Amino acid sequence: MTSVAHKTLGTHDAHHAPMSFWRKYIFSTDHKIIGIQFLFVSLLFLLVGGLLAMQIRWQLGFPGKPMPGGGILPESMAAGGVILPEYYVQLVSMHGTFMVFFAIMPLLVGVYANFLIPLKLGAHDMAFPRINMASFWLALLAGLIMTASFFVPNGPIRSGWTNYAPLAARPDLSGVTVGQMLWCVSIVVLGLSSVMGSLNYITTVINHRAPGMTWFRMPLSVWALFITAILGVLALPVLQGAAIMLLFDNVLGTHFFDPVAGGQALLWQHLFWFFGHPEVYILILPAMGMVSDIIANGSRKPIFGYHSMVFAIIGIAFLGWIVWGHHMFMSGMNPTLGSSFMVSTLLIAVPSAVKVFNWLGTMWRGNLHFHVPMLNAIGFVSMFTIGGLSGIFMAATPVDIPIHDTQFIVAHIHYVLFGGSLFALFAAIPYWYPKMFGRMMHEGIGKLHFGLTFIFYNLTFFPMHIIGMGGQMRRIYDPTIYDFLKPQQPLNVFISYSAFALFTVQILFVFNFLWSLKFGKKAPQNPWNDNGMEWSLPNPAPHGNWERTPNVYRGPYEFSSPEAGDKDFLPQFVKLPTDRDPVPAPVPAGH
Amino acid sequence: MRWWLPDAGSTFAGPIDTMFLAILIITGIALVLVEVGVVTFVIRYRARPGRKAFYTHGSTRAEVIWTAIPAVTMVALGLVSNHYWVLIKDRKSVPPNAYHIGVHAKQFEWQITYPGPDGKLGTADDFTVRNQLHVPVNEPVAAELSSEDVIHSFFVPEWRLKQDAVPGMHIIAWFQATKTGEFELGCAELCGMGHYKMRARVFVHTPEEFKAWVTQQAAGGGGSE
Amino acid sequence: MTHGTQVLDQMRPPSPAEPGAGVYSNKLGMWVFLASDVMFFTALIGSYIVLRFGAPGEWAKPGAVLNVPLTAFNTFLLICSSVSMVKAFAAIQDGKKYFLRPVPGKLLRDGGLKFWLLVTMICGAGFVGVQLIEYFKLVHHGFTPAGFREGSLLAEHAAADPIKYGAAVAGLYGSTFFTMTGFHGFHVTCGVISMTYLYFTKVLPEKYSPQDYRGIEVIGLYWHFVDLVWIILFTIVYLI
Amino acid sequence: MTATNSQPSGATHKRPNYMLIWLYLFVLTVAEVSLAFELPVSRNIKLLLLLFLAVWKALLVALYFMHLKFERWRLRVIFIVPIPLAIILVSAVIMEHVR
Ligand code: HEA
Ligand code: HEA
Ligand code: CUA
Ligand SMILES: [Cu+2]
Repeated sequence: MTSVAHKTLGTHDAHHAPMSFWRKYIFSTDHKIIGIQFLFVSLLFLLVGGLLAMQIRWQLGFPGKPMPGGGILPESMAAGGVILPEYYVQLVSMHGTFMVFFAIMPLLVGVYANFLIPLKLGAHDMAFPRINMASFWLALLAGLIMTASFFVPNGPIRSGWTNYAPLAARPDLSGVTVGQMLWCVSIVVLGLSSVMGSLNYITTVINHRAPGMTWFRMPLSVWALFITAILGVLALPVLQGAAIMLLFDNVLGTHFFDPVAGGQALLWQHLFWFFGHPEVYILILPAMGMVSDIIANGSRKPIFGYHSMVFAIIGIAFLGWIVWGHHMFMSGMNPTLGSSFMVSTLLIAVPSAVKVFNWLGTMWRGNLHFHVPMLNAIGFVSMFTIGGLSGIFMAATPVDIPIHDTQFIVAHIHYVLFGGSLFALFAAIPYWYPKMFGRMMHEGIGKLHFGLTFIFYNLTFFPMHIIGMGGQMRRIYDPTIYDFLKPQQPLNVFISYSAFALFTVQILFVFNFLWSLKFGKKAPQNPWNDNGMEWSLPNPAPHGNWERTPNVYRGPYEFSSPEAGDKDFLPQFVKLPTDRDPVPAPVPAGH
Repeated sequence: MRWWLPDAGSTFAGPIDTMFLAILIITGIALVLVEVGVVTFVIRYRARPGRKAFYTHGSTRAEVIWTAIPAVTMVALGLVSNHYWVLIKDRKSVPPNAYHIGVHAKQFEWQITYPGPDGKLGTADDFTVRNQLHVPVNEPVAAELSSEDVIHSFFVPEWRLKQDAVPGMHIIAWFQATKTGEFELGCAELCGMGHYKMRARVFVHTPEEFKAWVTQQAAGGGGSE
Repeated sequence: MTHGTQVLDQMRPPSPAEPGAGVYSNKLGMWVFLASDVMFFTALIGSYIVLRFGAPGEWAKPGAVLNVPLTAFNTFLLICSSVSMVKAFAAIQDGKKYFLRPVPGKLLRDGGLKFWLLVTMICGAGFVGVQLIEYFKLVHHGFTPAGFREGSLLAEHAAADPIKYGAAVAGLYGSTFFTMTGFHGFHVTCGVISMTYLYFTKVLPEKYSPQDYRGIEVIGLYWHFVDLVWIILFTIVYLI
Repeated sequence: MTATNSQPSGATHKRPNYMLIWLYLFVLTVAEVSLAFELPVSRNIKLLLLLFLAVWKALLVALYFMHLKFERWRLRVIFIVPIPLAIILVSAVIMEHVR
């Protein structure tokens, strides 16, 4: 019966006038193409971020030794291949900036919000396709501006991805001139792009759901992306405002963050983290959403506690607004304030617990199929938990005292961002690959990539907890000058080797990704036997998605439903004899 | 090679390390629960021909349980943490009898000012030492942190003490060393390219030694370094 | 948002959907954008409040540095533009696409969309113009984003009467004043530009009707919001 | 609620007298400006009065010109949501200075 549904719903792009290559693939307003554009660009930035990380690891593992291939770097960065202190700080700063703003954020939001929201809601496209296109080009522009800062005099920022003032506000103190301005400009442009994208997603989710796609029939991925968009629309303007003030401090001689003239150093931190913490949830919520879909699919079982999963997302997003101070416990912030921030931060463990245990509940008594997305999704659950739990140490203010700004934090960062967001992406990319390119990624290589990544990832980042407890600070060029850090240098070396291995095995992914574009095996219409609306379309989905706006008959997780008969899944678009067609809502007036 | 926090060197180390251990246990339990769950399910419920998954949309009872337990633990943890937090960081907690020293941070060095024989800061007999922190053991010391240029952070791992020095702010961080000997003071907040080498040596003396040192320094002997 | 307006027309007829916000997408999108703009101004205005609250000295007395009467007039201009904008919206709702039309028995002619939108554009442009003049005057007198310029007229005044001119915090004063009013002015400029664009592409060709007045309502929302922000700014920057 | 959907927003209610609102705004502005200059009232009272007037004016614009008074709650919340966030941010940061 499903196949019948497929035939009737699938469209062949017949009535669409053939478009030129440029209109179709470059200046496209089709949400799917825009998503794919985002995919390629941000994967490239992910690669850049990774390359920067490798140099960081070289320096931390083998301080003062000339870096292989470091000769190609200009003397101002690496004298005779030996990384210079200022360049090291720039590496760290740009690594964080690229990974957060230009790799993970666009990968999760730019790619999958764009690609999935209309497909999973049964909409023809985004509410504002052109704003959507603008959003992509602005993001690319921002990325290029940020990259450019490597090639200007004095190079890119030297104040960490957090750009704490007054260091970042005073060129005479940081030694960075143009680079700092470019950072601010790039972030303002990126913010604009994100706001454009986000208001698009919000409007689409609210106004463009196909008949029958009620709020509580939306897949968790869409819920997560929707809430993420709300965070984005409200958080990024704050960063923009802050970045603009920082820019003016640098170029106009204003004094927002410069205490010498009455400005306030902590103001920057408050503004940055008021954006920053919602930002980190922007980086995890979509991952959680897509993982929920994939785990349900892999377990052939409805998601455990759908409603509480939705409310957990909302709860995390809400709490995310009142915890930013946990980054400032040691900053001299009013200690009473610290106490309240600690409590709110700890409370985030509660909705997170709901999510983690509900994922377990979903796998419980399931019929687990370990396709590559499922493997990575399971990796996500187990690794994000570690990252989240290490967050509890830092959330407890007294314990944060010794570990703040040490490698322990760095470990946390990577357990949530790599073990969380990136594993979710390694799950999502092969999962929706057929929908994007009409071909499957290679299963064997995928599994190998997962296994090796999982191992080397843990070997790389877990020891960071220990050297962090040992007291190794973040962003230091050469740990070995401290006597109390010398003994643990061997561990640093070990981490570095693991990191190089980790980077190397990513080649498997790159190869698999690129090779499958041409030679991957053709994808059947519904390769994962999934319930989502997108699988009612041929692969790749045609421009405009559906011929007729489809109807939605049930929730997204009806796996192994008794109604499904011999099959173990029951798609949202399949009409059973017992189903009645939903009534479309009347068109709002005004146009 | 140490696998734990550095050896305790101040009165803060006790409670903080205990808290650390407590959280390690709590989170450890949570972690084991999750990971064991994952592994067992992966093995037990792997797809086998002819099996069908158990069709359920969840169980409110289970969810209430795993919402309530973390909630309770976290609130409890918050209360305990807050007790020590106030003890360590709150302004009112600085012992009245504390020995006040001035710690002035600038790119990329620590300038430590001692009250001199009269025991009062801001008087004529104060003297300043570069990148050397001398304190008496078992005596509360209050470091009055200030910064010349950018944000730095006063960090002595053995004392479990970290506090940013922020330009334009006057922050007091107090502590009481419990172990004599030589330690290191590091800067824990990125403050520029020299951040990594912004390091000072820390000497914890017996009271007598310390007095001797102070008088000798005040007499102009040694000066800085 | 003019983008959105054209785009929807190209899309298939508004996709029959679940009851959403109950308003068409452009309007919803604009409201979401305004919400995000609130956060943008929160960053600027919030910083101003915090900086002023924790400032080492007293702010300059109202009117000491800034020209309040001139700005009051400017405020008046913006309020008028808001009214004319809402009149324009009312006009198109009633299908009055014309410029002016005599009403029998009344000496005032009845304004239509073309008239009221033009009035709005003129008032808006006027606001920007006045603000530019104000900026030039201020900078000329020595009030810059960095504070009072060395050896300028204001610097001398400040030296003579530090309290009245808030000499101690002149730097913060300049920073916050120019940033906040500047970005508000930028918003106004964008509004005027997009209105002009609409005026020639949609209003003069009489594309709008009581059935489709999206562009007008959406730009109107934006415009009123900008006015609203100014009302707050005028009070806290010039009068307090 | 689907029923009300069909009616054009703005046509469901009888239109407010915009010119009257304009008059309000004008008068309030005049009041504000006159308040700003030297008056025998204490600075804090003045401050409160000014803020009160400003909020009043802002509300007039939002409710009548932006038609929030006549919209559904579904739409109103969008504009209301950021306000508590703004308050949280500012009040928390201010805490730095009240000790
Ligand atoms: C994806 C990104 C992401 C995510 C999801 C998180 C999630 C959390 N983070 Fe993290 N964080 C970062 C990214 C992220 N963080 C980054 C990048 C930094 C560094 C910024 C910088 O300085 O450069 C940082 C820094 C950071 C700090 C500042 C540390 C410091 O500088 O001193 C703190 C302190 O509280 C913190 C806490 C938390 C907490 C409590 C969570 C919680 O949301 C975690 C909740 C999850 C769980 C708790 C696990 C699952 C729950 C269970 C298994 C139930 C059982 C659990 C219990 C009963 C405890 N984070
Ligand atoms: C998502 C975010 C993310 C990711 C993925 C990573 C990945 C890595 N990070 Fe990073 N890191 C941060 C976010 C991230 N980091 C942040 C925010 C900071 C703080 C910055 C600051 O202090 O200011 C930080 C800081 C940081 C430090 C601390 C520096 C210091 O404080 O002195 C270190 C040190 O080891 C480090 C190492 C690494 C390593 C070895 C990896 C490795 O995992 C990298 C492995 C390689 C890849 C993941 C790329 C593989 C490429 C592809 C898969 C692309 C495929 C391309 C195509 C198909 C075309 N990182
Ligand atoms: Cu001083 Cu880092
Ligand atoms: Cu955080």
